[in-house]
Amino acid sequence: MRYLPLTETDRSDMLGVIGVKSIDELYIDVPTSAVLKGLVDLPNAQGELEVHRHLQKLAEKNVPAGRTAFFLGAGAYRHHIPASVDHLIQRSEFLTAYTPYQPEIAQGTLQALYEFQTQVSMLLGMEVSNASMYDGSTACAEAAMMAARVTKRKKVIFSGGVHPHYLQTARTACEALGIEIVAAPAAIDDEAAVLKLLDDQTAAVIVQSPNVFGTITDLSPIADGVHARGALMVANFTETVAFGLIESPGAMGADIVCGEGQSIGNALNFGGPYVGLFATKEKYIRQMPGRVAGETLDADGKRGFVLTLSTREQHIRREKATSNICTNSGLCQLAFTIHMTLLGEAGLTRLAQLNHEKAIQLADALAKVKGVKVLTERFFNEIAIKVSKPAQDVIDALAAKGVIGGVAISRLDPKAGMDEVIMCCATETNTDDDIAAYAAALKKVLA
Amino acid sequence: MRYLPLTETDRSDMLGVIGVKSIDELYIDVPTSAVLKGLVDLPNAQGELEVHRHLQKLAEKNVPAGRTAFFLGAGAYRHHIPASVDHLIQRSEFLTAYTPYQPEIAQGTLQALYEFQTQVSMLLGMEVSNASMYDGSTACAEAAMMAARVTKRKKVIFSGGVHPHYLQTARTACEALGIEIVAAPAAIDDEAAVLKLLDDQTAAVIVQSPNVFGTITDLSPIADGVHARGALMVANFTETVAFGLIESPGAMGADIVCGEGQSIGNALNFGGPYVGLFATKEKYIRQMPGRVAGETLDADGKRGFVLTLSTREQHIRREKATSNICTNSGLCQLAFTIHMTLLGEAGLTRLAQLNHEKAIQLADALAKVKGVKVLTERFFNEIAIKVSKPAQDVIDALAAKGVIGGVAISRLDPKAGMDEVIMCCATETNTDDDIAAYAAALKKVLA
Amino acid sequence: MNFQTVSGNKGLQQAEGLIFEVGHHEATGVDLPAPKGGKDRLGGLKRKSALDLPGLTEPETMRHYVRLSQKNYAIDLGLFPLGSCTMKHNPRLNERTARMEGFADLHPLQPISTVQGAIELMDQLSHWLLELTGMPAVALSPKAGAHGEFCGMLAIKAALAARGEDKIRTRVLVPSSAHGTNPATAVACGFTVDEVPGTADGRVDIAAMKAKLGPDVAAVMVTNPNTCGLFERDVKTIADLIHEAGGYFYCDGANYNAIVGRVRPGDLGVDAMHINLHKTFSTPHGGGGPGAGPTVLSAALAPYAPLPLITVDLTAKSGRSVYSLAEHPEEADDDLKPFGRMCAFHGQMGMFVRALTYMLSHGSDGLRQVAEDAVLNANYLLARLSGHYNAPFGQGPCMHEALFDDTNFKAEGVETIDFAKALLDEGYHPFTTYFPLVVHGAMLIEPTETEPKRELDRFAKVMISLAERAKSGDTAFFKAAPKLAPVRRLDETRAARQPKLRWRPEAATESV
Amino acid sequence: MNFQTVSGNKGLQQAEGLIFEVGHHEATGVDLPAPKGGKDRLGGLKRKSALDLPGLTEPETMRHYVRLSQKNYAIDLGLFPLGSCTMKHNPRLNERTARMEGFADLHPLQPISTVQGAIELMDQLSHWLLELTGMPAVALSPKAGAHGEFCGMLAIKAALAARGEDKIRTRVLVPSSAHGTNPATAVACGFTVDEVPGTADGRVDIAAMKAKLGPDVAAVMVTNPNTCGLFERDVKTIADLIHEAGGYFYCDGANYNAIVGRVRPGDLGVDAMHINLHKTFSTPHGGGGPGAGPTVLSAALAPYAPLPLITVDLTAKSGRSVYSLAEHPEEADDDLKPFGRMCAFHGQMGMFVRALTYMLSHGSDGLRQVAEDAVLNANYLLARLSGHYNAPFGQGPCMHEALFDDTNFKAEGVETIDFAKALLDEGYHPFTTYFPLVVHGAMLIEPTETEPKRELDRFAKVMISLAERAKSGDTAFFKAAPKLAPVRRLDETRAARQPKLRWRPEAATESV
Ligand SMILES: Cc1ncc(COP(=O)(O)O)c(C=O)c1O
Ligand SMILES: Cc1ncc(COP(=O)(O)O)c(C=O)c1O
Repeated sequence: MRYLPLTETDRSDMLGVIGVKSIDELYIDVPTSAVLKGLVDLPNAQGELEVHRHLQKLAEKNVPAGRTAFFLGAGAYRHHIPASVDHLIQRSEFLTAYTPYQPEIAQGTLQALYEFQTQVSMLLGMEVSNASMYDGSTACAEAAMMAARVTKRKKVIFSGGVHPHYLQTARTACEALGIEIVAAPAAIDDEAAVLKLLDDQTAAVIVQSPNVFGTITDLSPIADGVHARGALMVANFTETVAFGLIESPGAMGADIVCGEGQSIGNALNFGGPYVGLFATKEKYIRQMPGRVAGETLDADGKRGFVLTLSTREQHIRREKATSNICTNSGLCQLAFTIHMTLLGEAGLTRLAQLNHEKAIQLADALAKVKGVKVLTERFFNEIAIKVSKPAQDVIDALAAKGVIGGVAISRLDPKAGMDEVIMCCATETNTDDDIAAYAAALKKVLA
Repeated sequence: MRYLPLTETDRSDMLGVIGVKSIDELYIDVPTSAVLKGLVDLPNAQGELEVHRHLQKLAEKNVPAGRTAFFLGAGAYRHHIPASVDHLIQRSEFLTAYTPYQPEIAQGTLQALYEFQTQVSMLLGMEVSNASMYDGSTACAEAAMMAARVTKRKKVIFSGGVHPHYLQTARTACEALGIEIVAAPAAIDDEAAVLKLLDDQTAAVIVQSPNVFGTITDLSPIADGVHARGALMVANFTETVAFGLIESPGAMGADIVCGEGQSIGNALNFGGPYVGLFATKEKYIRQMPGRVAGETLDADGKRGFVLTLSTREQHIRREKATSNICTNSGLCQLAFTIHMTLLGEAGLTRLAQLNHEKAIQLADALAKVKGVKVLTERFFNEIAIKVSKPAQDVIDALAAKGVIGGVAISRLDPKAGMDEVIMCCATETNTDDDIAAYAAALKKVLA
Repeated sequence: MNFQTVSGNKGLQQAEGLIFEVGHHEATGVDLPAPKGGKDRLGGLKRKSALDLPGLTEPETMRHYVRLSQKNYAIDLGLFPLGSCTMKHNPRLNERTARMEGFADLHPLQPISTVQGAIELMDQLSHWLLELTGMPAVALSPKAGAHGEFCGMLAIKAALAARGEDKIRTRVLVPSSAHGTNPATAVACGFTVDEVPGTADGRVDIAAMKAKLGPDVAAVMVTNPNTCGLFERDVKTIADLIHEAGGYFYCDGANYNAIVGRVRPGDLGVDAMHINLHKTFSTPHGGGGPGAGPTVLSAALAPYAPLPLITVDLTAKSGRSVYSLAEHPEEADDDLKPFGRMCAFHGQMGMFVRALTYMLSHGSDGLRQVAEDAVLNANYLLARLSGHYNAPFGQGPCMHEALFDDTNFKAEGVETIDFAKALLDEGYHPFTTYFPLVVHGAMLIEPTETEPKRELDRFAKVMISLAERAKSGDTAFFKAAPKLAPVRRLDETRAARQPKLRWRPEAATESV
Repeated sequence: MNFQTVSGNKGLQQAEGLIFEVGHHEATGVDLPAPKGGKDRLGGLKRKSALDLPGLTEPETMRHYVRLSQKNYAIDLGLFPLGSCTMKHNPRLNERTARMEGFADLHPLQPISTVQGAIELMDQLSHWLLELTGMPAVALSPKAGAHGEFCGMLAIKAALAARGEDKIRTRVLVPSSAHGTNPATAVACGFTVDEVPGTADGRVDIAAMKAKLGPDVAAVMVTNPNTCGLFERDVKTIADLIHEAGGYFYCDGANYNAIVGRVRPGDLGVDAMHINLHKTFSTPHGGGGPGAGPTVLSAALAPYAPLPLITVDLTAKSGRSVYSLAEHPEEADDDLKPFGRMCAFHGQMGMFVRALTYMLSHGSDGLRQVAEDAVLNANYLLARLSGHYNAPFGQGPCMHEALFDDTNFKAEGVETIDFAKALLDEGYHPFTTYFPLVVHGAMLIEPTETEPKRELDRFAKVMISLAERAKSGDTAFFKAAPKLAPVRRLDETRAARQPKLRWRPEAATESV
């Protein structure tokens, strides 16, 4: 087998050194009844060519986004990722390293982490960031739990614009801990509704901007209301690129910012792996979940980086840890860092502008189609549209025409009462032809 | 521009240090009439996304071999290359290094070269190998010229089984030097015909095995005849994998062995870049063309590798060099080395057996088709077939059916008088379905 | 050889500052068309201040990260015997298949008709996992091992709730040797943790466990093979005991590599077990992730598996199977009561592709060989090193990892960390240090099956020579290590006491 | 810090033997189905003896070559100022496009209808090259620069033959500063070489050239910008003179990077010029190739361009252009007389894809900027270093490379090679040493346009400090260099005197 270096001679030599006659003797502790006699009923080993073919066949049963006119966002975004990003993250030294437990021989990973934490902090207008969470949805759940720890309160309020999957994820996690989740009804543009749900038991209010309907919201007045009640303001997001153009959550009063970083550096990958971003204020770092890299000095007084503040973490604190997270999103975080380094402020700003312009172009093109109403007024690169037929049917009909027109809100949240609403997204990858194709196809479908 | 790091500030600072006012002053030596006023009439810079799209569009105007039932060889072979090969050759340290002129910081390249030279020598049954030529055809031309240098004679005889492109390449190169090329008529299986053309002016006889018609030949009797006349025996090949199964040219008396190494480690790439293999006897090394790596010691007595015997080369010997070659096929040679290391003797032997079995299967399947005659009797993985219609028409008709059935000999050599002969090849990449599809399509085309 | 260069480089070892020191906020490595510049629709929420994010052109970016990369150790450089982490070779075919356009360029919310191959792949992966583990159900979505634990324990909680016992059964038994994620997970699920001591031979103390059982016990979380690298001989008793007590058996499957293809957890009475695809099934660790932690569930827990659920309709008119996803409780079969959702979308698809590629490559026979070679390699090191290092739980056999400690060197004051740092100079990533916590000064060595004997022999030679050196009393040598790594020993206390978690202009230290 | 480790590694620097020492002839990293084992059709020519080729499994192979790779310097690690070599950044987009299935998985002899995009790409590349150079024809097939020279000189020979003068005109003038490939190529074409001396300011001596002209002169081969990094001011005179004398002007275009987009060789009277796609157009050097040397030809030489020729039919029924290849003389237009074939198939397609990707990325404006920044960077180094190193041809301006020599350090006995080796310790690839030959102890520095000012400043600082150190008389320091590279200074004489060009079992030395 091409991945197994021991030869039969090695094996018998080694058994000899160990002092046993057969490998079976090494499994002596396994109850005999549990030792499989034969092989598990699965196919035997195959060569690269055969395996490649198998996977290729499966892959070809899918329709890649890039082969369609593609307008789907809602938590995952199709952006162009420079070729150099994937080249770099595939370097053996990054790809096949573990979590940097031995910092002296992991300075590459650690310095990149430190750069990531700084980039994320700058981007979100926050003081500190951790070293990544699994994804945006779990970061959001962690934010809710952290707020409960910080405030010692047990209720978290979600705005009606939070991505339904995020809400569901947070609900699953929080309810196990006895944290009550109160969710405002789904609404295109009413984040401020959370203020009406606020009380003195509230640990945090979680608001998403741009929200799942694309609407961007000024968080400042909400944050003021939240802070007045002694609760934490948590800002959530799914599209990192937005912060190239809109005000940072930190500047608008957020105490914790959480969201999805996939947009930068990471392909769609059918939903994972992605990279959760998590930033907060310095005063809360001891309650922050997840790993964090910090600067220090070596024995010669030279700068170096290490994982630090590990007394928050499961491997040191065990049942008192701030989270059970261990492995996070290392390589996705590295991809983020590299792509963000390539962009820089100049590139990110321009990228964001382009996305916004494409979305305006899309909104205007769709608005002209009979049976379509654009619902989102203030947006970055996503808009909600109302169509004159059931949204899911429209999406399916569009797909048959080579247009992935977005997602029906009913798919994300069947109880939202928005069965005719579609979320669409435009990015720099959409051409004028794509937009024209969408409008034309939609016209036919709605006719 | 994303690849140009100088900022406008840098540029003006640097002009200041240099002491000129503008970049134009640095071009002062260019005749003013030759300085372009404006830009060359070509499109301006584009982003990665746009350029990627442009190339993607061109790529999609082609039919990749892997999307067809594919049976084309004749000097370039479709083998499966393990994913790790491409991963390794893309490592920055290999990809973006120059020729190892500074050996102390090029031991990676040099050790791999030394490994390559040893592998090639072992494989071909020769004493030494150089560090690669451009490709098989130019290696063959170099062999002819080297033989002329060694023997101080000016005639080289080619067998009728040498790949026509190789013959044409060697003719172009040799005639410029006044070396006469005598080519035996194209023949499926008559390498020994060269013996009739042999005389005392002959510097070398060049025989290909497996030849362009797939025929394998025992070189020993030919070599004996050649040596008896004081000429050199040159063995040429296009399919390296063959030597996993058949006797090496070195073992059959060759003085110089040249050929194409693409089969191992290198994709089809529409004909290039490939890697020329070139091996000879120790006594001829001072007449060998191209670079060569050798072992030596460093100042601490530690083993290391350097480029050596450079007194044969253009950069030292200039007009007295054995060849004008400078840049060769470094990275393709590395791919060869890595793939060969993965294979090892065990893998190569099995690969060769599989290829041979597939070719037998193909020959038998095609032989059953009415209007087809298999011409090649002793073969490795290629056979010539005679069809009942003009070969080129058959090839085109097959292509329309998704079968790339080989190449018409008339395309390689319109004057061969073999207008109904097709060269076909089978490798480990061909499935039973492919072979059945070929036979079925051929049946229809010839009906 | 120890001179100071002018550049700060040392031969091929390149010095490199932070991007904030070498980059520039006007520089960029990405060219984009100029925006048209019409009126925005941001409703006045346009950013007002600069971000100050530095950029680098592509050549500078390449150089920056290539230079950084060379300051890392990695499997591809050598043995990475980090116990409990299963740092095996990451086949490159897996990287290639994961990047196929038909997987990588697929949005999780595309119409189901356009992602049939993706769901089929998830279904195939499930099939492999279920056949290998002998379990009836699997939740694919957990994003790492700890997330899988969370999934399994939430399923247990849901099952208890269905029995009306979730308010009563709140205690979870966790052996003292458990990985930190186990107690942390139990607590994250609202349980309390009750630690079960171990025996002198490194297993769960059955008597002690028995004593702790009671009507308030929800589950036991046992790692098997355990974190001492040993198979829990009494695993069936553990299962029987917890089941008799009305609780569930959570098995931490991080060490599944030792038994894959040879022993099925389903045959041991396990109710839930996560599988780290990034360990046993070789998806790359990537310097800290991403991972994937599919969690297999027993019949008792299967109904509570979280969303989404894969459904296959084999009866479609086309004759082909039609795949779909139940993304909401109402879309699930009537007998299923999903406890919720672990994360947005459907899990770590990129890892699923790699893991399935790995499984198909090895096949049933190859996977069994994986386990056997992993165990053989570990026992070989156990045998080679036993005379030199103390093996707290005896001469074995062990499973996939060999456990030692530093008691032999108490007198000389050479501790586990010192051996670890000395190994850095020898060009090795050290073993796992100070884990499991039940062994003082633990050194947990997991070579994995992808190490040739040659590499093990060289490692053993180095380890033995270090033991001899320690014994010789050359303590200073160890305390001064590492000397040849990219940096000297780093001050972790300083980092924790004066946390500097990001670069700031004013805090900028000199570029190194 | 200079202790001997047991492993032979030094921290992250891994020792690694040859595959013949670590591998095994039964080991393999490739799994293939078992052969069926029927009767062969080899006619008795089956191999009789073992090859003894060692194999390695994939994990061992990865490790072997990753370890080796880290013993290399590369552009991605730092400045690579190797004069005449144009070691610029290699964009990774180019690697991606070259690997597109529609290019990489294409056989050169596929039916023309199935490779329309490939030929169109070659046609587009030709268009870019012709527009940029202002020339009417191009031969794409040459496989590197020297092969392009060969192509151009053969075209000249063919043109002379057509005039019936090939037997008469056998002398080629080559300046003494020329690259070794120039005289070697001339001789390979059957010409004799007559060296033209240079002037004190580093250009072709026009008077001397004039004196050498005559009815037997076939051509002059001039590099422009030349190998001293200077533009041949009198290039038009050179062209006029050779043309008047009935010969042709071959221009070595290796240094085209300095003028791309700003000056068109076609406007200078050039008859033939090769372009190293692996220099100006950034296809990676790959540790020694592959390259590509398309050769542009003047109207006088165009008819003799070698096969294959691209033909485009714009009048097809479909309205789309139809591309084809003339592969034999009879398939070429009547007015064309191809002189032959440079190689099998159609040239370095992989390089064509990369080069076109590069051109499209930069565009007309970006390519001009390339030239200007390359020249600016070189002049900046010329200015920064001029006080410290002797610039044999004065203070410039130079083109894309700055030429110095070691005359300042004669007294101290520090030579060019010593500076080169000292740079290795400083983490730099040295400049080109001892070329061009016309300058004793030449140091030819070509930074290229992809270097940021920051890197140039650091390099200048290092160079200046080395000059000062040399001046201070610390000659021993230089002679002992390198000390920090993976090996110490290697004995090249020994290698040449006792050539060991391959590993042999009996010759095996200890693994290092
Ligand atoms: C025994 C054990 N359990 C659980 C985990 C947690 O897995 P992950 O890091 O994937 O969350 C680990 C991994 O470090 C482990 O070793
Ligand atoms: C001036 C000059 N001419 C010709 C060549 C030969 O080019 P190649 O190495 O591509 O054959 C080179 C490259 O080294 C060169 O610098």
